[in-house]
Amino acid sequence: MKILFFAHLRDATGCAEVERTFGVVDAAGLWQKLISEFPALEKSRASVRLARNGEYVDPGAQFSDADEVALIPPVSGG
Amino acid sequence: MKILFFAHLRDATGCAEVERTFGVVDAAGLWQKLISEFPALEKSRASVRLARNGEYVDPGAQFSDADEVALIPPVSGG
Amino acid sequence: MKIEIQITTDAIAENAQAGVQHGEVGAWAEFRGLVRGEEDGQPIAALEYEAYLPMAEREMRRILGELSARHPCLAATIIHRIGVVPVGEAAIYIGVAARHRAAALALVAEFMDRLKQDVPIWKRRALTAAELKAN
Amino acid sequence: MKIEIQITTDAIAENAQAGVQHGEVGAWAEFRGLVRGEEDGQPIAALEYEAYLPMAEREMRRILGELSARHPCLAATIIHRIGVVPVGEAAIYIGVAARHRAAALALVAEFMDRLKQDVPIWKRRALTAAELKAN
Repeated sequence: MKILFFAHLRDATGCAEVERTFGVVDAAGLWQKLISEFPALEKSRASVRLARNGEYVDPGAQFSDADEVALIPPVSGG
Repeated sequence: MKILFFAHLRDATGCAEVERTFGVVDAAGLWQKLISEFPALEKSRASVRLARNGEYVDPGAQFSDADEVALIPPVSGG
Repeated sequence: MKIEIQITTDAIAENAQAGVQHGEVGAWAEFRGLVRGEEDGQPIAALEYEAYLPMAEREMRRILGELSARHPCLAATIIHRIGVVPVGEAAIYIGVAARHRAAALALVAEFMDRLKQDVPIWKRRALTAAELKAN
Repeated sequence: MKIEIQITTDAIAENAQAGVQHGEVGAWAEFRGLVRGEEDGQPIAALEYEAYLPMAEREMRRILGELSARHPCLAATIIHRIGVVPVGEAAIYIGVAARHRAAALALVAEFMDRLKQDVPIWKRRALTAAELKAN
């Protein structure tokens, strides 16, 4: 699974993108793995939306190792 | 009093502007005089607003011979 | 709010500037009303507009003053073309500069509504292609 | 609705055309969001924007599709600039052509609201004059 970080999450994790093998996980499982590796993500969790392959996901979504997953902090374009 | 006609009221009266001496009149008095001279104005009366010296008037307004009075049919700019 | 109003028989320039001040302006909203190729279901080549000039300008200024109290903006430019306006060209232009977008967009939309209710300007007649050529 | 979307590091042209079709278009609404000279009360010289590119474009297209069902328009052009955008220059441009003004103005206003909620683009940092010069 490719995992993308944007904006201040890049500062929190120290990287823009990581490749990980998590198997099939739901959002809670994904967060648990990410936070155990990057504890600084914990405080952003409530405000971050997850996208899978370029689309926001529904709450029940599953993520697999073939997916590109993005952590989307509150946007500020325009 | 200078009286201005616009849009289709110019067709109804055959002129863009007339000069008349009416003394001091209210809106009802003005309409009575205008309709007696230009009967074709009658059917536009309900949709026409009156302006005095370049501003729409309140219902109780009086008009005197020093005023420029305009008959404003429904506008269609833009 | 800085206000500039023109009522003119000239074509409206492609990109009239709304007195935008470097650094202060965060939002710049513009609207053009263009003459469409049909009127009441009939093909037309142009519309002819007529205005009660001093009152039209005064009304626009009054409306802008009223609206800017609710929607604070920095500058507004209005250009209304009168006389013959060919299809595809602009009869009205409004450009508004503001600190924030909500005020700029609201001022543009509400000004256009008020223009069409209160400003003494009229579509006087539609011209066919032959009438436009002869004009 | 014809849709054109660009996400680019280039400056946004002064007058991008919204695919306006002669005779059919009665309303042409445009909005530019410009970088202001201060951020959180501090003077700045530029903002740096970052985007999740394919998703940002896809989201904009999705939002436009959703909005145009309620506000029928003929064409929309969106340009979002990314990278360093100096004060006074546009970070976002939207131009919408429609038959009628209400649809064009509503599409512009609602698109901007949705952009600021859903499209993955971020103001990454503010640059001072010295930082902009060194950039």
